[in-house]
Amino acid sequence: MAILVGKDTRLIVQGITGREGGFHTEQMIEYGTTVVGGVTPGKGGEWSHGVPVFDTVKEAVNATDANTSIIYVPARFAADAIMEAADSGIKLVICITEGIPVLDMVRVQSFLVHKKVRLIGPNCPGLTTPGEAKVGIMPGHIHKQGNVGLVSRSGTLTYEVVQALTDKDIGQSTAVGIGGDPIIGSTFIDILRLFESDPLTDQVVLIGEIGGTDEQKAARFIAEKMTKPVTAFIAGRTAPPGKRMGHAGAIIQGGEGTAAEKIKALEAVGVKVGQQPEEVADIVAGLI
Amino acid sequence: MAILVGKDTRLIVQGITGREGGFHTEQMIEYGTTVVGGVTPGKGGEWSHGVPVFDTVKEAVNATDANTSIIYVPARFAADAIMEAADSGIKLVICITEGIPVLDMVRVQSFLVHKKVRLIGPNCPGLTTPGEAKVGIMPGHIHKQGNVGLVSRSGTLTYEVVQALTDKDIGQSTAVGIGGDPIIGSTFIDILRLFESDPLTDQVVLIGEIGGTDEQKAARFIAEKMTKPVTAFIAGRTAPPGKRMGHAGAIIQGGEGTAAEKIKALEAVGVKVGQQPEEVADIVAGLI
Amino acid sequence: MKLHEYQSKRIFAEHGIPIPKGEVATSSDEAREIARKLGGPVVIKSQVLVGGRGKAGGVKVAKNVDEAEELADQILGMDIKGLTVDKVLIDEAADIREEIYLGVVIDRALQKPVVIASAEGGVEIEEVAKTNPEAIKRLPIDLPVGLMDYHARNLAYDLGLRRVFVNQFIRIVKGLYQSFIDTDASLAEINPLVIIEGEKLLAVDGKIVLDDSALYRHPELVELRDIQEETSSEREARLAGLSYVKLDGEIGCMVNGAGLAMATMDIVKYYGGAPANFLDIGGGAKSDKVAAALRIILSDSKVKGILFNIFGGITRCDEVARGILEALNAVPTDVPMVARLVGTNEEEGRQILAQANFPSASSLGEAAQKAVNLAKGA
Amino acid sequence: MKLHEYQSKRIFAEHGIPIPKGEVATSSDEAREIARKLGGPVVIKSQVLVGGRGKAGGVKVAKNVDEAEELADQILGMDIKGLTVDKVLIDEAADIREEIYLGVVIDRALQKPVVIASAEGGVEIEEVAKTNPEAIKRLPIDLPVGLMDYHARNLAYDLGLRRVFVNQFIRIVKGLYQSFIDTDASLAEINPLVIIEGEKLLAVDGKIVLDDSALYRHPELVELRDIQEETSSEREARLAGLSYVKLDGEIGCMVNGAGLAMATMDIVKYYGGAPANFLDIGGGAKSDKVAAALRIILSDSKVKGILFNIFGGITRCDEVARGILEALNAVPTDVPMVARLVGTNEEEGRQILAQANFPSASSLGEAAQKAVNLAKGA
Repeated sequence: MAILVGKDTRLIVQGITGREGGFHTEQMIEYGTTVVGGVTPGKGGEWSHGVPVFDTVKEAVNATDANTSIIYVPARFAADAIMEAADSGIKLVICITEGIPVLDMVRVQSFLVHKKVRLIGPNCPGLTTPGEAKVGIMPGHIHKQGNVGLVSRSGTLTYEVVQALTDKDIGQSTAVGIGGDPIIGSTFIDILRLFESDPLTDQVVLIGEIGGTDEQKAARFIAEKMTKPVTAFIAGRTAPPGKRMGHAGAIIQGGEGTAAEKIKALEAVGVKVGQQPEEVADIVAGLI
Repeated sequence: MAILVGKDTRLIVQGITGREGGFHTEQMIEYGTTVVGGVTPGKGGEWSHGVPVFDTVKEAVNATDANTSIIYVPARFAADAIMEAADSGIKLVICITEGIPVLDMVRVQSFLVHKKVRLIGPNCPGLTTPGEAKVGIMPGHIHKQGNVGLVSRSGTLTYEVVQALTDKDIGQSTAVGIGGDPIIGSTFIDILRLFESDPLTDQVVLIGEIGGTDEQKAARFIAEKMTKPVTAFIAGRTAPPGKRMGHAGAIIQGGEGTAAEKIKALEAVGVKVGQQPEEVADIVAGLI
Repeated sequence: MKLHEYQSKRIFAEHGIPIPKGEVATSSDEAREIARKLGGPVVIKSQVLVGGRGKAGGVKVAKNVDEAEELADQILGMDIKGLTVDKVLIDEAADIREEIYLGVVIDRALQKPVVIASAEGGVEIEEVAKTNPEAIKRLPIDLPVGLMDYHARNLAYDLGLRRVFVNQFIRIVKGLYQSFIDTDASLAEINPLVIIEGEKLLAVDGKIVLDDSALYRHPELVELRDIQEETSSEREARLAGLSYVKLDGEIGCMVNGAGLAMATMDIVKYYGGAPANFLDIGGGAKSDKVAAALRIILSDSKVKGILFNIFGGITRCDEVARGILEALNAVPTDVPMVARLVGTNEEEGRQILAQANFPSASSLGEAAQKAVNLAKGA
Repeated sequence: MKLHEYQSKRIFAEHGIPIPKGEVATSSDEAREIARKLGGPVVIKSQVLVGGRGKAGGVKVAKNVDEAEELADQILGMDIKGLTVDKVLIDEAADIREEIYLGVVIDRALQKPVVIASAEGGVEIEEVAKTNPEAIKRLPIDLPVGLMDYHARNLAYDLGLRRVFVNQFIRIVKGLYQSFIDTDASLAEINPLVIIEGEKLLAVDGKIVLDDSALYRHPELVELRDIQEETSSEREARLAGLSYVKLDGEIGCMVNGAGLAMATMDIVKYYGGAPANFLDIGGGAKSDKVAAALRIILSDSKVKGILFNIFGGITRCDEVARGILEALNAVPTDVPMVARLVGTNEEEGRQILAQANFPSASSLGEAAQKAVNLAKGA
């Protein structure tokens, strides 16, 4: 296990009997992830994909000793699901759900602030420690075990970069999608800190995009705390201000959050920024 | 200084320009308390009882280095006043105000839980460290400096007991009224803990009444943690169930909170319980 | 302030809780008309603010319109624990399968609201607490977070509710909690919440007690106050801002401060008397308040002696002394009295009473003994 | 979703914020009638969902009823940044002494709402942030605690507001915050909040932007949507569940995933092209969604080439390939295209396209280069 998920992960799936939840449970099990149960209120006692289904997370944790939960429930139930997981002894919650109202996430974050729980997401692809566990929706076959940590605000763009690395025979320790929403449970800095102290990670790739100032903060953190090399890719150089580019978090507002200022901040602290996924892989490989 | 207030107290009065606030500011200054300022929104820049008035607690703290605040504002503004004090660097807040809605106090307590502030009250007479500082509405002349700590849910009943002690030439370290509401900032246990570790307090008098189970909890605390002798008085032996006896907190509900069970719990852990204030003084004096 | 069952249930209904169809009648004619509109059997329920209405015969089932009229006639005007029934609620009778208790109160120790539920509904929760404490489930709510669906769902499963009821139960728990919050209640209770035909939950009886300190925020609830449910003494005390509770003894007590007032009652008892009341005139009372308090005490014909116990802090003893004399002018009486005034302006107070030959005492013990003796002599 | 000025101000008024008297007109006759009812000078304000209405001539003051009619006639039908004015708000003109900025937004770094205020109102807050950042005061609000009076009072004094305005200001800040919370807004803004004669505050312009993800909770706000303010492409994209932003270039892009879509645009630029749009078909898109996306791209006459970039995770490449061909059947075109499909079922997807002689590429770089070259050749 590099960071967050691995062989020790005992996963429950909130929303296991839904279309999305069911499909990805199957994919995760196939990848080798230890899925120990699922939760769907009203369906406790049934079985789904070979694991027991419970009505509440509390029951699921009591029965299965789960330590991690992944959430696929519809947006209007997601805040409740995250808080339920956090209240039931789960230590790591990954929320895949897209479209959660911002104020719901404000509420969730203020609820989590005094709890010992890490939230990844929402609106994220989850995370994969190649060869050990895939918790989320990343396609499993693109990964290769190795020593490069990945952290990204994006979904398919992450796959693109992972693929580019794997194509050049560069393996990954853990790939983490932190999500594209304005309010997320774990930021770049949270994940960079974990990679910095992870013995199985030798260098890190950071995939950012327009909107907010998390990449700039990450740059400060890299300058102050990181000894491992970081390579970056920032999407949205051509994005116009004032328009939301798909992700709720990807919007240049009040002149803040442009790709140019993020790239500048990262380069200023010695981070090399690739212009294409392939270029990122070349930098990581030491070719550039 | 015995506990909480004394020579180091730098007091501001929230509601200093009100009738109550003004009267008691005068009394407190006369007693020798260091009152450094007052707060009444809209009256900043004026002077009252020889001290400057500010519009906000923040300004008052910045200008006067106050560490303690006493609140005399009307009930509907009291929750706001307590939270403002807690948010402005005040470490000890005493709220005299009576009739604060219970849900307001629930909100206040949940706000204070992660702050380093002690609240005394509401609906309390405040506290007095004889010879040093009187912060509240207790009549100053009844006190005498000494080594008996007092903690009470009541107002005038506290004065009665203090008077009885003083009449027998028994001085007090600090007398603390914790208030008669169902939800209060500091409980018997909080104050007993302070007396237990206060070198100037040799024994403690606890004045309880019907309602709730704080006296029973205090009894457990006394058994487990107190080395100093405790004498008690419990008001309401003749109170009928289901009727609120003045204080919002003084009500026997669901068979819980009777004087008899409180006296039983206290006596069970070796606390002597007086039947009259004079008897309490006799016990403290070692006559009984 | 307590709300009537029908008032409480209307508030619940506004918060999405299913209640039986029903209306309030003040005459048997009206009751008949309501029963006719509802059709089928109905329950006639006296609306008085005391417990034990059922045992007192204040709740009856009527099979038809004639019976409804007859039973309403019986119940209206009935005396239940000293209160006259002047309103009945006519509710559609429910076919009750199971009864659940559901309530929200403030937990003093946790300092937050707590939802209490028990599968043993229909009896008082205090009774269940004694006989089967395991059956009571408690769900503390963090006020800033609020009640989330999963809280209520966990409660439903803890309670052993069958799955078909879980989603209804969640809505009802949330509605009850919201009723509690929205009205600034100190108690909001459905007892029983019943399971009826068709696998449905229904709140057949309900109760809300409001936090008096928060009434200023709810003028619409203040209007629900039923002044016919107060005795005239209680009413006068409320209007004068006095804290008054009538008791059964013969020694009237007037004290400043709630704790001291209770202690005074206890000491009266200690010296062989029985307190006629709890009465706290509060801090800083002026003479008019003292006069009102004296009138209230004297209106109780059982009172054989009166004890004034004033520890002046904010309250000034001379003010109290003048108040006593003024009140005695207005309400002459031969009930013997004794006053014990200490604290702020105690000398002036004593002099005023001494000039009027009013008996006084210096300690509380002495005063109580004197009052008890005077009452025995009276 | 953005609300019009008049809609935003009505919501503010419901939350106790003083706004000018005014009504909306869709014709100059109506405008005249409203001006007559209001009496005195009025402001005629075009209601379009873009900034800079004033500079574009869409806001005018009319001294009398005739002028109001005339100016409304001028403004109605005017084109402002591509949008046609079909509504004007006629407001009582205010005698403005000073202007204040007041807004509530979500602070992403603090993860909570923040009230932003500046004594330099009337200009965009971003402008003030550049020229005079000191003038901007920020008040972060803990959502569970809410906005307390003392927060707003501290803000008022920080802002240097004169004392006479403080209590009004507190009410307005609380009303604005509550408007923000009650509507699930991502922005609620009063700009300017003005000081008028009689030492009063008045919200003369206002703006609310709603959180689209929370619209399901607010059906009454969804009804306020002004569909005339959307282009037909935007509308079709919204209804098809696509994320679409029109840009100025010539290379249409269809991508799955927002980050990848932006990266694709960037790479098009890198290879000398210019993206015509941002378009994210989302995860697991089926062929009908692909067809809708293609129609939207083709409706832009500037488009000279189209690049499909699909990284199949949930999305299946064969589904996308079929979608492209289906759409081309329905919307025949000679705009050249190139597709790059990788990931889930990539082989099947490529085969489907190869059979239809559809150009494809294996890497994103290659695909972008091809698309740019094809567009240049076209």
